Amino acid sequence: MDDASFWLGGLTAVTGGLMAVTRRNAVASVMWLVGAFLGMSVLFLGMDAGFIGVIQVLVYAGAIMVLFLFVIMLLKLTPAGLARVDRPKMTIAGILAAGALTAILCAVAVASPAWTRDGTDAAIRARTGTLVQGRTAAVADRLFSDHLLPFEITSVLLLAAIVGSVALTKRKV
Amino acid sequence: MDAVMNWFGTPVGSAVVKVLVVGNVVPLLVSFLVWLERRVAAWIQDRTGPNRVGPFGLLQSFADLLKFIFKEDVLPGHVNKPMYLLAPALAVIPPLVALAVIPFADRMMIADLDTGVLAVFAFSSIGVYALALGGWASNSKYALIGGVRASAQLISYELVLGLAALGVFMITGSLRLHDVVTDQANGLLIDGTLRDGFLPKFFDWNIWKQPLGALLFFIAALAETNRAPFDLPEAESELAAGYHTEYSSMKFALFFLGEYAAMVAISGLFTTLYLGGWTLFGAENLFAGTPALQTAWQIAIFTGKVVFLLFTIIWIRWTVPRFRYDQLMDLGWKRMLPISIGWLVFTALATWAYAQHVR
Amino acid sequence: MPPVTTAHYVMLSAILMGVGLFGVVTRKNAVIVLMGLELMLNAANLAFVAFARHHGNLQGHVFTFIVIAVAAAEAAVALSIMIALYRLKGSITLDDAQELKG
Amino acid sequence: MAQGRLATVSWGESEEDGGAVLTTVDSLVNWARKNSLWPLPMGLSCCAIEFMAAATSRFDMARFGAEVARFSPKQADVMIVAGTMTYKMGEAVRRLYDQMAEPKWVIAMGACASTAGMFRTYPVMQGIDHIVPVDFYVPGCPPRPEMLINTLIQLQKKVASERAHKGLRVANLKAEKATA
Amino acid sequence: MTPPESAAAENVLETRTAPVAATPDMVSRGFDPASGHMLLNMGPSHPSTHGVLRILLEMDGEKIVRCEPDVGYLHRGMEKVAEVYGYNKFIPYTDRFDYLAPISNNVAVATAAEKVCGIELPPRAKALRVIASELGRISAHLLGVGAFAMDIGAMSVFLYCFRERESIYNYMEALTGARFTVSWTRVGGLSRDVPPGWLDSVKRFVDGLPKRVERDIEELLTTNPIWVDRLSGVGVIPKDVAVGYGLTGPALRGSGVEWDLRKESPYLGYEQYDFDVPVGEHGDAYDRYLVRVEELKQSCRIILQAIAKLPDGPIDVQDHKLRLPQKRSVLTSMEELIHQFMVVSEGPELATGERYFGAENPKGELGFYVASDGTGKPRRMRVRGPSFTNLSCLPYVLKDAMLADVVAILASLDFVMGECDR
Amino acid sequence: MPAIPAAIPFGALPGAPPLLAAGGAGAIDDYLPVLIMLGFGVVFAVGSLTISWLLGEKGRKLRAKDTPYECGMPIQSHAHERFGVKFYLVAVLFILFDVEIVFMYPWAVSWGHPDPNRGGAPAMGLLLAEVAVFVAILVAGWWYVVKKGVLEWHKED
Amino acid sequence: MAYVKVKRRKLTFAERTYVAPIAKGMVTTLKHMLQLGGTERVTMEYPEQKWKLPDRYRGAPVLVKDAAGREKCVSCSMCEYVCPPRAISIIPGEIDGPVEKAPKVFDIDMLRCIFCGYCEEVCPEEAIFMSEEYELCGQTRAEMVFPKDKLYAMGEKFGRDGRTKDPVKKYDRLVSEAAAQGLDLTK
Ligand code: SF4
Ligand code: SF4
Ligand code: SF4
Repeated sequence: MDDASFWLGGLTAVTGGLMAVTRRNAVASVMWLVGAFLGMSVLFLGMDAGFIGVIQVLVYAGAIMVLFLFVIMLLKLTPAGLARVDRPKMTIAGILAAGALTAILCAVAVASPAWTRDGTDAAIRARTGTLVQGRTAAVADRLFSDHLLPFEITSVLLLAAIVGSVALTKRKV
Repeated sequence: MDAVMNWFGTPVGSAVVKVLVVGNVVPLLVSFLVWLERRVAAWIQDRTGPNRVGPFGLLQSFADLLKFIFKEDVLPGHVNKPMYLLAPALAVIPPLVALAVIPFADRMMIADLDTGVLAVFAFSSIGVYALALGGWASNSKYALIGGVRASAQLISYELVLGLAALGVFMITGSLRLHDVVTDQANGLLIDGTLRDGFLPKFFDWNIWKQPLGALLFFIAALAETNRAPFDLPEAESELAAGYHTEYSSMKFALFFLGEYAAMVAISGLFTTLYLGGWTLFGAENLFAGTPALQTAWQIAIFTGKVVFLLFTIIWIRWTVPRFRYDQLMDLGWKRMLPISIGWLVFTALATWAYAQHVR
Repeated sequence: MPPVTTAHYVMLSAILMGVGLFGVVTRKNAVIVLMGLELMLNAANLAFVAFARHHGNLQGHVFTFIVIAVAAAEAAVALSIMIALYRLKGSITLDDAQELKG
Repeated sequence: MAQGRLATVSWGESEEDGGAVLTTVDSLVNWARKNSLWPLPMGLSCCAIEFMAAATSRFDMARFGAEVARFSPKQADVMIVAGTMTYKMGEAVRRLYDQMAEPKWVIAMGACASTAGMFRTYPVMQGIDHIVPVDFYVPGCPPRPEMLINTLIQLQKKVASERAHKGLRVANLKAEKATA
Repeated sequence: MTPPESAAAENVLETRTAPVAATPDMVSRGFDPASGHMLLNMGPSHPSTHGVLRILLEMDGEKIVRCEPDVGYLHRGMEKVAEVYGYNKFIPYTDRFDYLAPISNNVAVATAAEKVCGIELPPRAKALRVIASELGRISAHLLGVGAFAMDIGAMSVFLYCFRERESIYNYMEALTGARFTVSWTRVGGLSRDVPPGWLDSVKRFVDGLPKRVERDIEELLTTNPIWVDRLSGVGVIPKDVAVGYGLTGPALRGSGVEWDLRKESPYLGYEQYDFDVPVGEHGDAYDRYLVRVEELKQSCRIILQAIAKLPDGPIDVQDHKLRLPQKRSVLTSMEELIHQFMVVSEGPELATGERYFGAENPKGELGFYVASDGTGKPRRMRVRGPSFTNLSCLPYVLKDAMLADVVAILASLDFVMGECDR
Repeated sequence: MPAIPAAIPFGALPGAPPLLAAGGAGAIDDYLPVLIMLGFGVVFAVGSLTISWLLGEKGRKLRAKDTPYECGMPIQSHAHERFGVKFYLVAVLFILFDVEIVFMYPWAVSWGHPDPNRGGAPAMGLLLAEVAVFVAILVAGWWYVVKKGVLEWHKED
Repeated sequence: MAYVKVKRRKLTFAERTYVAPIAKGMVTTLKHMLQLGGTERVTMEYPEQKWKLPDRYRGAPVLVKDAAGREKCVSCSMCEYVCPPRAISIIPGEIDGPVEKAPKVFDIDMLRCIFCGYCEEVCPEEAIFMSEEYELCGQTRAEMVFPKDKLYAMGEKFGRDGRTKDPVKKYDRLVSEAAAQGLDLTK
């Protein structure tokens, strides 16, 4: 099952991502990216990270992308608008940069036996005793005991974000 | 042959069967619901309502559906075609998927997820795109205003929905909806002893432990499904038909279907969270000897509760006037949000005190 | 097909990272650039969870969770800046933003 | 001409149509269409009040499944023009008619919509059939709600006798391809 | 067989697929496309414009910056008709003014014509006219409130209102022969007296009406916070503005101006009846709603009183120059037949003179300025439609309103386009 | 001290293991039926759109059909005009609060289920303190937003 | 004088919470649903049940003949003249017999007619009446122009006892009155 989910999710995620960054129409980009995030969620599920998988949909696909959509609708970013790949030099540079990054990382991954040979389910189970299950309760317990500080800092960060965006967007503060 | 039967025995196979069953029952239920809506509206208004098509007019919705299928499928030239087509599809998929997580009988659900309610919220949050895209892609002012308003309404009340339901999980300690139901079926644990029997079991329902939470959830659910008094996205009379103004034939029907399916889904969720799901004060085990019958009976109980809720929702719709847009936002952000936070704090303190007391 | 290993996930993560980077570098529209960034963040999340699985603990999950939250905050603020910019300039191509610097 | 109830006009299911036998497909399609005639109310003036009355408790058009008034023309099936149409209004009516999806029908409700009735005056269009094809004319000023419902029943009969399957896209796919 | 009109329709279908735009050029009227404002077109076919009013809204986001009402979609040339057709033949046309209370218009136009030549009606005719026009007021206010409720989303209230209206239709039908296009009055009297038993059943209906209104309307709306919030403070028209725009009727009284023609210049013997005229305080939509509901109840009071002291006697002035003779006598007496021919073909002979008469109709002051040259046809008849004047304040009330309030404001003004455009 | 974990107020028994809760199976097995449902939904939506396209009446192309509904009038100005920034702010606030609520859910699980057997579960007191701070910050954010008048729809931003 | 300010009640807290008034409203609608307290269902199953029309009801105008089967209309054109929409068109026939000329053509365009009853009111011969017929509709305009024979047929069918079936029989009365004076009009 895990393997199928990898291929399915991976394909969706990559296709969605590629389409998202190349569409002329910004709204189409958003929808492709939503698709990519759904694929990503399948990937998480394949890694037994159920909680993260669901949160991924809830927050990324269901909230953050809505915000993007709103901004696009708000700013009249229609097809005829601004969204164009119109910097050929940058395109080439982009392809080169992205390609290089990807190639290097992939090479590292393939070359590392720790990730290939010891990265199968069986190997992990043998090594760690069990496959880790990212169930809600487990993640929650970790979060609220060991990672207390990041948790609280996040809340402060969110507060800052609220204040920041309100201050930025409201004309008469 | 055997291979096929065996495949149905596998988790995947049984899931496929359930999906097919649920996927086909839901449209049926929706068509019944549309009929119910029109009949109840008529009764409230001293009328008869549709009664010519089939017995009691029960086939009315099918006539409507078929008509939509055979109606010209207009793909107007002024719209953004891919998005325009995507929107109705997105309207109907999320509620269907959300239904997959809701248990309708003991150990009967399509997917028993440990993220349970979060998954439901996650799927239904995708529904926002249907409205926003529908309004945007239509390239029409009425649709655009309607779509933007509708999606803003939806996301605002999603918060309240999430906060209101939180209390239940603080009590239950699990997001798994199956656990939430079984938790409501044991009877009350008072001073360390488990009181069984009708009354304790009755008061074990979360609606008694979380009255305000249930109310908030119910109101937010009305808003989430665009039902009166929150039905402005499509019924606000200044916007003609709102975000689906430009949709015709089956595409419009899909919006319609999605909306009613969302009603079914959210009623199912409410039943699960607050009304004890398939349980009925012990009566759900009436046919404990015959599992098949037992399951059918429990499904009947569950469906009964859901239909009652749906009836209430319809009843409310034909009673109240509609909010204005800003009132609705005010209600969501300025009243229900703080109240639900307050209720959350109260629940936390109460359970904490209780835990101290028991210890 | 060979069984899927951690390496596969890492490679996938790298590819997604590349796609995101491509978007960030080539697109002129700030909103899309931001989307590319979100994609890159996600690629990182993927790697985190893959490593968590690889090492049999939940650190990666917790971390991802927090990253998602931070991403939300980041998106909110970044888009707010864009709105403010848009109000100032009437467009949101990145070049205009550069003019602002000077 | 003058026998029977005057309203019951018979439709040529036999001779003119060349004795066409309606197929099962036709009857299914027609069954759905005739039982779900959603109106696009063009409530222009006084007749609109009687149109509303036809939807209210006593007359209850809903019994025929025709109470779902859609103001968006794309979702409606039968345009009920109820009231006096002036030339100024004509343009809007025509545009809305054009925006309706096929199949569509038009009922001219009341004297004004049918012929302009008592308004033989300069601003009033002398009958809506100058700009839209009318399926049924309903006399009266205003027609009783029953009259409208009666017309609706007649329209149902008319719909039921139409040949539907020829108009469906499946039947025309080849032709469409050929022209394209 | 096919009349030429239908043939034309076929042609038109082929040729006129896209009608030419004939909209006002907004740019020339000061709309700046670069302002980022949105032009929203409401009407003429819109669920909440109560007929065929068209409003062009210039909006900044959700706020209305400017509003241009565009009337005339229902202009039917009524005043011209009056000049050509004469008084009696004009009466069916007045049915179509305020078609929510046709009988009140009938009464108003006949009374106006009578005022020109100073005809005094027999008391029974007067009282019957009062009963009828108050019934008309009830029916108009029921629809006004019902349509208001429907626009705000309370569909059921609308149907309850219509249920009551159906009863009024029945009485109208029994009295005049038609559900609402009654054509009941004639210059110098009425076309028919009440049928037997009519008064009793009207009395029974009117007796129970306030209670039913309380149950079906007020209980569902008046104290419902959704309703109150949507209406109070919305569409405020201060006293002086209301007077300045010449508003009349509930729209004026909602702003707190004490002005009701039935009290200020009583006609048809309104001074004999004891009734209150409700006025508002704040001038908002909620006040206008309350005023209507209260007026409705007061009308019930008037009807009860009028029925209680309804005198016997003729319903016509006994003047063969004005009224048709009795049918029976027409059939047998040649002289009467000639009278009949004269009255029909020449119209009622009125005195020469010019006179304005305004009646307090459900929507406000329905005025007729009649210039009579002594023949059966007015030389000029000018109609003052209350809806038109009431609508004139739209640019004022809609300015700076939110889009969401437009519906409430329109509904609270309760206009009828038949009367506005005439 | 009852046998049942006491902190679950009003008494909950640990539910029986649900039928489909795959014991050792990975998350993907749990979620597979959901994916199947998703597939069903997609097929359903696409199918009905296709069917209605195929079976729909063939209509004539008219120019009027390609114009949006505007009460029967020709369009006055373009639909995609600028919108009040209010809607955007609502969306921003939504995602921020949404994230906070998402944090609360795992917290509720920990709170309602401090199973001593589970090991490493934080104590209730600690949880209470944590959430107190968290909610306080949440409320502070809310208060700021309200005070700034972000949600006042009658005022332009 | 008798102007009163409308009372605007301040909403109580319970009412402010939305729940109470909505619940109250729901009770009202429930009453309607269950048909309690004078809220019975009023729907008339139209094609099967029909509304009992009052005597005065003004349906489609029809022509009647007298007891002897003679056309009463004398083509005096009063109705044609008075008809506001000019729905009636008459071509008078030749004078024939003791009664005046019967119409050769008498068409009423039902789509023009506004059922105002003016023709009935002015007809000096009581030849035209408003009938009970209201269920008319047609698919073409031409079929809705009713010729004389159809109007007479409708007069037979939809005439009502109180009005059309028993109109004042002018001709008979003239005959009898003349007979009283010793004249015989029937010759
Ligand atoms: S036919 Fe009569 S009632 Fe109907 S709109 Fe015309 S005038 Fe008004
Ligand atoms: S009823 Fe009126 S409109 Fe009809 S024919 Fe008679 S006079 Fe003319
Ligand atoms: S119907 Fe009467 S009024 Fe008309 S022409 Fe005949 S006799 Fe004269």
